[in-house]
Amino acid sequence: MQGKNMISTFNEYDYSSNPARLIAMQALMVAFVSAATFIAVPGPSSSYFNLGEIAIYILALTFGGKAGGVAGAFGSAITDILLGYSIWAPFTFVIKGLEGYVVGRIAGGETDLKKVIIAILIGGHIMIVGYGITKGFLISWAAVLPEIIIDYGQMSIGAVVAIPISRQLIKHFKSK
Amino acid sequence: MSLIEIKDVDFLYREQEDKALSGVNLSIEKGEFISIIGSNGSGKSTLAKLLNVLLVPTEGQVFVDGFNSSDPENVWKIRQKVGMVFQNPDNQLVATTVEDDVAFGPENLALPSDQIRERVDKSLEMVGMGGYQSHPPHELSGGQKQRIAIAGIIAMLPDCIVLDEPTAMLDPMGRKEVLKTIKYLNEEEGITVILITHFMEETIFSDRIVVMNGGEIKDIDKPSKIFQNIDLIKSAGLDVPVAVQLANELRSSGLQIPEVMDIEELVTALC
Amino acid sequence: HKLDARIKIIITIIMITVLFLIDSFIGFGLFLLFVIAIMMISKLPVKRVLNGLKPVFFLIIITLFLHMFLTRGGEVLWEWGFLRIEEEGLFTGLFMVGRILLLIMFTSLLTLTTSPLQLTDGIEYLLKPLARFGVPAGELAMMMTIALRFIPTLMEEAEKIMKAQKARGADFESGNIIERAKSLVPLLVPLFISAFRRADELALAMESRCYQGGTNRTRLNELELRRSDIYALIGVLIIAVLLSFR
Amino acid sequence: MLVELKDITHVYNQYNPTVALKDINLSISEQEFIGLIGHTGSGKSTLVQLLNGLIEPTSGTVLYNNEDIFSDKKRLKFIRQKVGLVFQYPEHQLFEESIYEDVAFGPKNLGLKKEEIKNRVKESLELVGLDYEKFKDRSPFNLSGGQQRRVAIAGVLALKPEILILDEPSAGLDPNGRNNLLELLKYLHQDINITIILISHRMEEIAKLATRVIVMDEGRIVLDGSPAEVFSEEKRLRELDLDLPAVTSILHKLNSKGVSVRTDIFDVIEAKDEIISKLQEK
Repeated sequence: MQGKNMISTFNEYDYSSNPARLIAMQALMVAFVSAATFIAVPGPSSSYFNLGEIAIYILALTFGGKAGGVAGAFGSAITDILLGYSIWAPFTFVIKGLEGYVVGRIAGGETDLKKVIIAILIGGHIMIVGYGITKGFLISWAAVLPEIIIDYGQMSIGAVVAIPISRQLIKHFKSK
Repeated sequence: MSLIEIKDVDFLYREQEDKALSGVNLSIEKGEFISIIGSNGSGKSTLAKLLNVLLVPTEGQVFVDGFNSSDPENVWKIRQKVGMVFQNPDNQLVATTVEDDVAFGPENLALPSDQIRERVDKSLEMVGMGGYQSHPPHELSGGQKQRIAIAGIIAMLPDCIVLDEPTAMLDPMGRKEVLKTIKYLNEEEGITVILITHFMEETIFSDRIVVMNGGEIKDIDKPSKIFQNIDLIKSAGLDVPVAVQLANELRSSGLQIPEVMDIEELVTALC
Repeated sequence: HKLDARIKIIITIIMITVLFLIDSFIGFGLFLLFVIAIMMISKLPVKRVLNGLKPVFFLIIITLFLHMFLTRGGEVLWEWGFLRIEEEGLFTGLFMVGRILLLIMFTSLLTLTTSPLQLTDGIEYLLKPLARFGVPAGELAMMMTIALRFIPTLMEEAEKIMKAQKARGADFESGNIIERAKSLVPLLVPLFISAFRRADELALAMESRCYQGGTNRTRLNELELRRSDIYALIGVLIIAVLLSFR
Repeated sequence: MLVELKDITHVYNQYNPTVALKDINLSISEQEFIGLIGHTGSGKSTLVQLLNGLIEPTSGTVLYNNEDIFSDKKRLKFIRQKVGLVFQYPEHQLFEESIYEDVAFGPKNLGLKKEEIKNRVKESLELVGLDYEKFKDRSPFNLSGGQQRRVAIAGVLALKPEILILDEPSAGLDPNGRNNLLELLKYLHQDINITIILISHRMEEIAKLATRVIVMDEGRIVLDGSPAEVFSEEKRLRELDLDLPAVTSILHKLNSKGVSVRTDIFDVIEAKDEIISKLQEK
């Protein structure tokens, strides 16, 4: 019963019919992405990678483009602001929003592994190129290389973790 | 007409075979304190949601202050008249400060700012949380959060509050705070209270107790009568408050004991 | 500090643009004076602003070094084996670093003087004109508010779940990066389900409190433009023009 | 001694230092059923997290079978297996696709063989009263709240702990669910011989089950003794703003009004007999 509601939240209802349900659901998904981004796991070198990408992919793959886009855009941008990187927030908003939307648009609700991987490769590269260009223009092209390495890590780890989880979730909600 | 009239109501959830409610009839007067008890799955929460038009009966009608809940036109009128407090205090607070949260309802009613301010401050005072206006909710205790949730409802000036297991997730201290608040609102502010609970001791102040089992109302009576009927209570999967149990036992052993509801009354009766 | 959030957002946007138009160290110096002036007016502790620079320290160093070593031109200042620093490189490197520092200092001024909630409100008002083109500004602002409200709750929850899984022998701290990533499944799935369950319940609570969407709501604390807001905006505009066309 | 805490002090350091535990000395032997009571924030949760090494104390030692559990960090996993901890609302930690997989999570982390894992899953599910064949392939998320909680408890039992610690296991359940859970705890203690530590705000539960009651306040152990001993300290408990079991409370009140009845009774029928015999004497 619950699962049914969730799928329908993003697919059937529009803003006018049940605003509370849609807003609550999107808000909590945004909070989920943000909370996941806060959980940082120490990685190689002095950088760290966070779980934000994983969360965005999970949402996008399970619920589709709209959910992934909104959660990616708002969730990541809010976290940037809360962590004091507010300068990146507007770019993050666009980049991660687009990333979530594209991944969800291509493979939302899909269990076909090939399609899912292609979706993440495309979405992930939007993120990688997006941040590359942003940092290049904003700071200097010199800062782009380390950024790209970290971002590739984010994407691959995101895929490794998010794909099995989203498959499980899709199955769960479909069975209900 | 009573404040709330429930007439021959059946309710069936989508994709489920058994009715969650069947043949429910109940009328509640203004100013009453009603407790609803029953095990999980007995239909209590479904009944509560019908009063607030979160659900609409499959069969039968619910009237609030004369408005039929099945008519979509009446939805918002009824929701303003009947406020609802849920089990998990965390999941009903929407804003990042206490005052913004209490203001949420009045904002939805599109009241002017100064009026909202007045209502927010007054409601917080009434639940004993005056001075907490700018606190973030996640730093409060469970009992405090639940009282903020109640204030958020009071600020809409409802005739009736439905509380769906408001103390289930609280510690004894929080439970006492919330109960005290509910009693105050009923006795001093004249607000009708419908309290759903698993704690039998919380029901003894009510005017009437409704016992539910398997989607049906099994009995409606004042607490002293309800807890005499041990068979009914046991068959509904519930407990009898200890003081009442002990009084019943003493009575069946031949002691002359009047109707008692709590520890104090029992002790007085024995001395 | 007390300026309207909308004005602060606009000022920030203007000043960031200015920062990119500045092409000299003297410009940076003046800009820095401006930042310090704001810090004094709003009584911000210097330490907190500088704290905001910590996370980008690594980035700054990399930027400086790469520019120093890679940009060619001008006199050779220092040479060791294949490493060589030329005048142009040093100049560009320092210039870039200056820009990053000022950029971050200025934006952290915004976030330090404005709560995320005020920011949300400000953004909502600025987006309002877009409502005509179908942007649901009210709903988006409501959504942001709720998200902000639940972020700490979900983070607490994440900590609890982590402990509970550790009690069942889960290991989040060892193994290679892929193993570690996989060990996150028992953390992320319950966290997601918790978010989902909360949303479900919250939706009911919102509906029962008469939430019908964004259009007909009023606010407890309405944003009001005061005279000081207008003056501040005009002042900043003048400074901006002076800085960029000097 | 199964577990010993020696001179434990613990300070939370995150924002402003808060002392969570002060000078705790405690020994727990096999076969005990300990009821742990105290206000929210009295240090109960911190104490039990120390016992299985989730928190390292600021000072003092935690001994498990005379071994300092923090002496070798690699052995913490082993300690956590022996000291099973069931958090509040444990159903919120379920994550696997099937009940089998979820219960198997703990044993898998221990690196057990497939056959052994299967046996343990089966055993623990049956322990909590869920039929293995019927439930093993179902999704844990399609169960009722009470059933989910049982699965979660089974997930800890599958580690075969020697001590089982439960934080408010009956919170949020209806009276039937509560009673079933208490029966389970009684069974685990009496028939499976598991040492149990039960945190609860419901004094009735504690009085009915525990062989020893520990009361905490502001990070210290303030009372420690048999239920009869602890609940006879009526005044002290009231000072701490803690409740008494209802039966005991009635008997104390009768006593203070001049009807001298015994106060170490927690059962309604026994209380009735006591009251009647004393009233007849009068």
